[in-house]
Amino acid sequence: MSDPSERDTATKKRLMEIAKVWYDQIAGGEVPSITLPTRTKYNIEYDDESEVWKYGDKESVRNAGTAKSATHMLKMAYVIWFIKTQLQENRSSTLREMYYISEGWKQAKFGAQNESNYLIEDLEIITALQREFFHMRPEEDGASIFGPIRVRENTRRGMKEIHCQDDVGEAGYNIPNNVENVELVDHDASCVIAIETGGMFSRLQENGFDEEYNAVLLHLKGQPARATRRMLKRMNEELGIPVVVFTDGDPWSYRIYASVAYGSIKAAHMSELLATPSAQFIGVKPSDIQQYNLPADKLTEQDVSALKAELTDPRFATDFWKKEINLQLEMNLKSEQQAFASRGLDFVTKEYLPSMLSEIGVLKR
Amino acid sequence: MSDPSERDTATKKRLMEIAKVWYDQIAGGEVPSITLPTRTKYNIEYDDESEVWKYGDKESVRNAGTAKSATHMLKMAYVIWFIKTQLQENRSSTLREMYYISEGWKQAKFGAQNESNYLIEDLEIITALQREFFHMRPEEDGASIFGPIRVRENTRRGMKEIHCQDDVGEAGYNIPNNVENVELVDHDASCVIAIETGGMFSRLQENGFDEEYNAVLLHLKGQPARATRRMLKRMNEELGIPVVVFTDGDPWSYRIYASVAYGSIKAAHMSELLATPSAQFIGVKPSDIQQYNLPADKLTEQDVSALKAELTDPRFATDFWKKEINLQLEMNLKSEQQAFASRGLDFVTKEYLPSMLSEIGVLKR
Amino acid sequence: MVLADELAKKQRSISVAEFFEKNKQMLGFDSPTRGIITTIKEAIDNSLDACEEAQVLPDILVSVRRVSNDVFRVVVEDNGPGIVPEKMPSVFAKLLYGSRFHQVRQTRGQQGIGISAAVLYAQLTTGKPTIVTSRTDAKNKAHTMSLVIKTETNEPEVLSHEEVDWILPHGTRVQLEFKSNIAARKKLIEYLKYTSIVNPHAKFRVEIDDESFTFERVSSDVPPCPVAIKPHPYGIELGVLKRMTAASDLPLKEFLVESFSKVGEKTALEICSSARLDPAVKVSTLDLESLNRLLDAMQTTRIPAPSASQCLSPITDELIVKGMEKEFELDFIKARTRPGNVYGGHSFIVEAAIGYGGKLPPEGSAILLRFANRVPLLYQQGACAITNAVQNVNWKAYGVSQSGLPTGPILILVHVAATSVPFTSESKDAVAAIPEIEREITLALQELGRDLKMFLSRRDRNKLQDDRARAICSVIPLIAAKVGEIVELPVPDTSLIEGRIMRRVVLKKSSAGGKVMIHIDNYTTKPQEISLYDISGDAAGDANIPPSFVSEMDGEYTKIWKFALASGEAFEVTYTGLGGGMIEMQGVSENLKVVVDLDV
Amino acid sequence: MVLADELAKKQRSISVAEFFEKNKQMLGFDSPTRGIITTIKEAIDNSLDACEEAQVLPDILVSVRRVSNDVFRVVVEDNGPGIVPEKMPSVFAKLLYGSRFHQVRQTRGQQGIGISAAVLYAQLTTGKPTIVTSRTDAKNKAHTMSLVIKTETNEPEVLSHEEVDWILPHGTRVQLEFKSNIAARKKLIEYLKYTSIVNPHAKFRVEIDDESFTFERVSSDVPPCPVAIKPHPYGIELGVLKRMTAASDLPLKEFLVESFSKVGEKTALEICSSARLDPAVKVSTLDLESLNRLLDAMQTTRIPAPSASQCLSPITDELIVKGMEKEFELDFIKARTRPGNVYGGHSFIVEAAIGYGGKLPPEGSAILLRFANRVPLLYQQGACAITNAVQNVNWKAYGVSQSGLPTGPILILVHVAATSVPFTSESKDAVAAIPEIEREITLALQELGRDLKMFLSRRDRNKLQDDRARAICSVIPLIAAKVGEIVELPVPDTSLIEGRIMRRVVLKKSSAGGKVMIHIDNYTTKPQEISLYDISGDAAGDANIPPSFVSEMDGEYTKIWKFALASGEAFEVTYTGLGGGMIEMQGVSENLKVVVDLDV
Repeated sequence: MSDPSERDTATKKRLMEIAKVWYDQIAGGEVPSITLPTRTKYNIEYDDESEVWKYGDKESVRNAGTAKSATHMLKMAYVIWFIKTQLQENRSSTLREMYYISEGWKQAKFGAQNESNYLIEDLEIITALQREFFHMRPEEDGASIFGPIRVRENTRRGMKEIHCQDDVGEAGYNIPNNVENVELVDHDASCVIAIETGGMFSRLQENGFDEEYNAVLLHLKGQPARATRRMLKRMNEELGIPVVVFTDGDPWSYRIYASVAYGSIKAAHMSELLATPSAQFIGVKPSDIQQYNLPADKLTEQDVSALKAELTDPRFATDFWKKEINLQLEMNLKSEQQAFASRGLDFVTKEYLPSMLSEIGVLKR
Repeated sequence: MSDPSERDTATKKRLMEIAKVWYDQIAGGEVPSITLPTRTKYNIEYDDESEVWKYGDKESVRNAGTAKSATHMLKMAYVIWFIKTQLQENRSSTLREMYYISEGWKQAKFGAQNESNYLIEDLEIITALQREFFHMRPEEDGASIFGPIRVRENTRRGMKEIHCQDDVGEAGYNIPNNVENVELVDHDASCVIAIETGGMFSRLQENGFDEEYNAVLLHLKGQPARATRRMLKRMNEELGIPVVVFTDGDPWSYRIYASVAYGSIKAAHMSELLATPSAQFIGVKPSDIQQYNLPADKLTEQDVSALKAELTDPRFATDFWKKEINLQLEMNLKSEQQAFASRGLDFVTKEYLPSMLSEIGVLKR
Repeated sequence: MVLADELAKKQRSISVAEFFEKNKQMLGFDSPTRGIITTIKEAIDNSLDACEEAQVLPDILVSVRRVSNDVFRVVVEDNGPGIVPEKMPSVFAKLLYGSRFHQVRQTRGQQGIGISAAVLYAQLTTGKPTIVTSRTDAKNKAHTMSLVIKTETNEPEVLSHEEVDWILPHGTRVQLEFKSNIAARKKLIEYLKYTSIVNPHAKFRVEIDDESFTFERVSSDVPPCPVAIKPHPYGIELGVLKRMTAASDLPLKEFLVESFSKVGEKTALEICSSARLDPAVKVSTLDLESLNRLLDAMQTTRIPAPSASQCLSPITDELIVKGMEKEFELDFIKARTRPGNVYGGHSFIVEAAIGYGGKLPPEGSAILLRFANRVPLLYQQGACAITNAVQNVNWKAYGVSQSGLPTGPILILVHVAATSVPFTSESKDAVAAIPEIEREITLALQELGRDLKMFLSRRDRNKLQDDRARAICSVIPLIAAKVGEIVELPVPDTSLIEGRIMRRVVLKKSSAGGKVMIHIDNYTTKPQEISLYDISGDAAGDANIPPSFVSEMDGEYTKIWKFALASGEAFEVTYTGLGGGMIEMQGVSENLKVVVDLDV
Repeated sequence: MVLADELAKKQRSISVAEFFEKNKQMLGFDSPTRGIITTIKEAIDNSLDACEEAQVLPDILVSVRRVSNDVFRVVVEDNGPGIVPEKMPSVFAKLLYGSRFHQVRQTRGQQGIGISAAVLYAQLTTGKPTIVTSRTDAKNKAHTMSLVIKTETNEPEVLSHEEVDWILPHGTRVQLEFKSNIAARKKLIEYLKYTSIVNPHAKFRVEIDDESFTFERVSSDVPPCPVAIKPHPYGIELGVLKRMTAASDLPLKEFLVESFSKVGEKTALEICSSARLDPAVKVSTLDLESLNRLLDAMQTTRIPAPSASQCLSPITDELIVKGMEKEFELDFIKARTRPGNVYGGHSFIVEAAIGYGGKLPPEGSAILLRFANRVPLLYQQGACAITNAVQNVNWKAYGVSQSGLPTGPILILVHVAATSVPFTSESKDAVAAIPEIEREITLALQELGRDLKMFLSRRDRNKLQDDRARAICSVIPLIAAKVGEIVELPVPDTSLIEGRIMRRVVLKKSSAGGKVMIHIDNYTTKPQEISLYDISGDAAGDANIPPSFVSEMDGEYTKIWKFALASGEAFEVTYTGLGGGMIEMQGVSENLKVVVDLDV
């Protein structure tokens, strides 16, 4: 569905179907209702086919029998109506804008920002469509890409073709917030390295790692935005480029990896679109801290409880993670990516990454 | 000094001069010492000539007479030596990398990350040179630019010429972390609008504000990075494009404006390079909240004390700011940029901005 | 060594009055403020106890008047049985003199020390004697005495004594003067208010300087006077047992049956056999070794708890509720009197009550009223076992938030009645931490907590039903309208839903385009007689159904329609107007009524 | 009314023994654990007081032995003056009997109630009499009696009495048995340790079951026995004044001079004139009105404070320090005895001490030792005015962190000595909040705080100087080396700086490339005699200056060079080796010495 107008028509149809169900319920003398999967950590399951974590079978029915849930459904009706109008007029807006627009919706006015966010997520689940299809723009930008890949972006100012090494500055190509408008044209890449920190992104660039190994460097900018994860997924799926993730060595960074590889709990309904199950974690591993004697900090209380929570998270239930997390709890240490600098500025590009990438079979030199 | 090698030679010379002073002091039987301006809010002054706020006359002398300050000077000597080497080998690094490299410096090892940050700032002040000249890369990326301006960036992969409307995707051109490598080629712009939030940046883009008014849109991404401020300064100074700042209507956003227009206290020594004194604030003003009846939140305790602190900040000592801040304290309300959406998605581009820009004389239609 | 002889010369007896003169903080006279409260409390305790013994409805006057800068005159007068003249000096001017010390039953005063301590305190600070008037009978005149305590000997001294005429046929009046300050005023009123709650049969007239007010009685039944009982075997210590046996000429079995409560022949024999003692042995001949065995046997043999009903005088839950209703406005109120129980051989009963809502402060910690033997405890709340027990209840289980004490609009009353209340000190401010007592308090509060929870959840359920009605009648039509717009079809009719779900009478008022519409559906299964009140600025002159009645005042029109509506029928009136104002429907019971003002 | 007569029949006196038998918590016998501590404390108080009166160095034996499951036998034996046989029964077996109640002077026991209460408690729980042995003189035999209290009358009963031989020439031994448990052990040892700190002239031998140990005396001077003084006018209450005047046949002026301390002729006349009373009037004739005026005048006329020196027995700062040193290891210790002061007419003196560092726990709240009249206060720390005063001092001003109490390795001792210590209850656990006393405690602690601050800042200053030396001698050479590298010139010589700035003897040791170098510069203005100790694995056989002395042990070589170094001269020795080990220089005073080991 890369033709925007076709996509919009289909989306509008899906939304009107929901409204029609309610219409019929009301006309038939029934209190309108809607069924949604339960959205907690205890209701995500591994889907063998797509290899991602999705919501399981637990469902909750919401009906208009109380003032609270009736009002919730009223708000949903307004949102559907708002999106329908937006699609018809070919406009888009951010969640925050919708929140402010609801000022005029009387009883359907949102009480708080996260209420409108949650509602859009519900609609994503019900329609099985991404919010981008609703013309809802995220606030956050996507990440930057630097490497041997060419894209064609369908912008409001026409089609732009950009090579992410030759046609961009040192800061790279910015992933737009709607990745569906980007076509992946061709590439010459051996792998995509998704990097947590800007410092390491620049280090690899400065050391010419992208040229030497034909690697696409991608700066995640912390917990990756939806657009970033979708882009990684598409590069992996459409172009078949292996994806590896390179982060700091602490529990929060492992969650970054998990959200790239397995999907997040909050967006489990989007896992098929956003998760890249084949993405591999290449460090910093707790065993690296030990092996390379990296400068390290003590774990904080929050770190320890985050690590312990990960031990019970189904997404980390592998031998690799169990071993590494337990090792880290035992050492009581964490290290940043850039701690490799203590062994020299070239260590990471000359030794660590080549050996890691060979070990997992991404590099065959 | 846009020739890199020429720039590096001059920088090296400045650094060696500092070392030479200490060398001579020691050889002459004197405890080595160095003089620095005091770096607090009470020692910044308005410089009439450059129209920016800079450090005043208050100075403090640091000498090696105590273990603490002797160690500090030792660290400075190591940093100078490190930069000198870096310049000679044409390498660069981040502050964080330098912090980890200091692991091998024995007594001169940094105790904490912010110690190395502070030391680099000291060196900037002493040498009157930006850290970019030392080949020290910031961690944070610069902002994105979208609009009728053409730049030429001297990248490690050669010279790239980029038009920030035609040659980029919807996310725009990413300012690299060393703006000194960017040449501003030509433009067709009436003004630069520096915008706090991504949502508003996209709104202006979607509504075609850049095309209709030949405006360069710049997404500040919160408190602007040095590269962003330097870029604004250069667009204003070299190309003569007026700069306006468009933020949320709360005390923290006014500080964003102040750091663009007047320089920050932390980097007052760089004000001449980073501040754009002619930059004008176009909203959200407290009086806008009143005039347009914008959806608003109550001020928190932190907001109130930040506003009160601004009333005593020399950078806000103008009639305009006094009136607006006092009004805000009286109303006890704050609004976000996107609150304009409550008056329709086009209100901000069709009414608010054109009228504001005409009022301050940037638009002459 | 000469020294020992020398020292011996200095040694002498110390009178108990001297002792307490020097240690007045032990009796609650540590500060002038505190002193005045303690004095009034001791006097009222005596009055109430006496009235109870005489089975008279207490009518007590309390008067506090400033006579000079820092000197206050306190008068407490009752209509009790009075005191015979011969006993007046000792009762008021001798410490450790009284009638209740050796009895096993619930009384307010116990130690024979309270009122005499007040007399001692008065003469110490002002030098003034205490003036006592008492009359025992309408046939006799009243006697007035002016009394002081001879501190060195703890003996009363009568400074004057005369017979006088008195308006009361019987009663006692005590007047003391001492140094104090009026900082005590608030605490004093609090004390009287609380005393009146747990003594609902008593009336208090209060005069403080120029102000006077009354705490009325809400019950006209004098509580039965607790009867003294024999000690229970579990509460005896060896020293006491030794004394009792030495003074008795009975054989062991008879001694046990006669001297202790709840010991019958069978139990007595069981004790004897367990102690390996001959039931026929004269107890006065038992040696220490045998007494030790006897005590052991007495305390390990199963003996029923002493019967609380005789020796204790609980307020009863009914009267606690009355007392609390009198002094507080509450939405919920419930009291419990627990069955009698024992600690260390002393009988006790715990009573508790919980009040909720009303005019209680909606936030902050609960108000806690502590009582022991019908006397309010005003000081040292933190050190008291009652407070402790209240804090240890898991109030959250009853839907009440908690931070130490429960929080919210809650009032908790706890009364511990006992033949001997275990105070932490003789100033009687706090109950000591006896596990048995704490357990009973906890149980009482848990029972009440369950009632409170029921009340709260019923209240919530009512809210819920209202909420449901509101949802269906006001939100669903909006959903219907919006959904219609989305699917581009006419707005679906929602009355079917309302009818099916609601089974109520639903009134909807709306106004648009200068027209006001009032629509009423009777979804109930029965016909309803309805009076519809519509008060607004609209005259409704053009109403399609003219009102049964219209009146106007200051531009506000009250329009009333009266009509019957059969089950399933609807009523609808429209008129030209701007709407607003107030709408109400009468004749339909509250729980069947839904009023939806769509303009709001 | 018949009832009053009936009630009157029940009224009778209550013996003080009965009262306290029922209210034992008031005297500190509320639990079996507590009871054993209270008993030993009361016995030791009596022994110490008696020894003081007799000016004997106390030698006290405390023994606690379990005789059966829950029965303990406690013995306290002293070498005091003994008690004459006639007085023994009353002293031990009659409550409120003693020699010190009416005296105005500092004593440990005061009320004549403590040891008899222990006897009462013992006979109540075990039925056993208390056995007392006492001997007053080597010429007489000792007397042993077996005593109980007749509770109903508070009179002693002597069960047996015989003369016995005893090893001690004079002294008293008391043996009691009661039910308890050994949970008290830790608290008991704590009590004895603290008692020994504030009674440094006393020796305690302790036997607890099979363990025995001794707290030795550190002073051989018996503190002078406080002398009783007359009451001070400021401490009199009206009731007492009334009693005194009634009993006197003196004229007013003489009465004032004779009866009160610090009242001379002049002051007496001043009082009379202020009270508008004739100095010649017989005081027994004064009416209440006049007495009120007199009291007012006595308390508003300026009268010097009572002299504390006679009637009080402070420990003195010197002995407090000795006592604390004996029981704790400390880096800093200082004590202060404040001048005497008065509250409500009672003399008192505050003493305080602060200990710092040593083996005290480095973190957490300060350890607070509270004493009243040389008796440790072990319970209710939170309720005590001493605690309050300590918390109200701003310790941060003295460089000590604080959270309520000061925190860190701090020990605070406060001793309040008074003719009458205002306890919050008769169990004597806490001092009441008297502003005058709190102020004195605050002042004492502030004085000590200043000393502590001085100690801490001197310690910090030493640290600072060391720091400066270290900077110059170890960091500047590194800066020099790095700067040389940057400017690409030879490393500049730093000895000029060292010489100019330092004026010290600087030793530097470094090793590189298998060579060890030790370099010493005398930058002082005087010649120095130096012994250089170098202990390492190197034999230094090839040293350019051979050591004056070498010894070897387990492969470690101790090399000593002895030499004189004139002002401005340098010494340098090099040898082949790996360095490491330890380097030290003697003969140079600490504050002129800088040792820099560049290998570390």
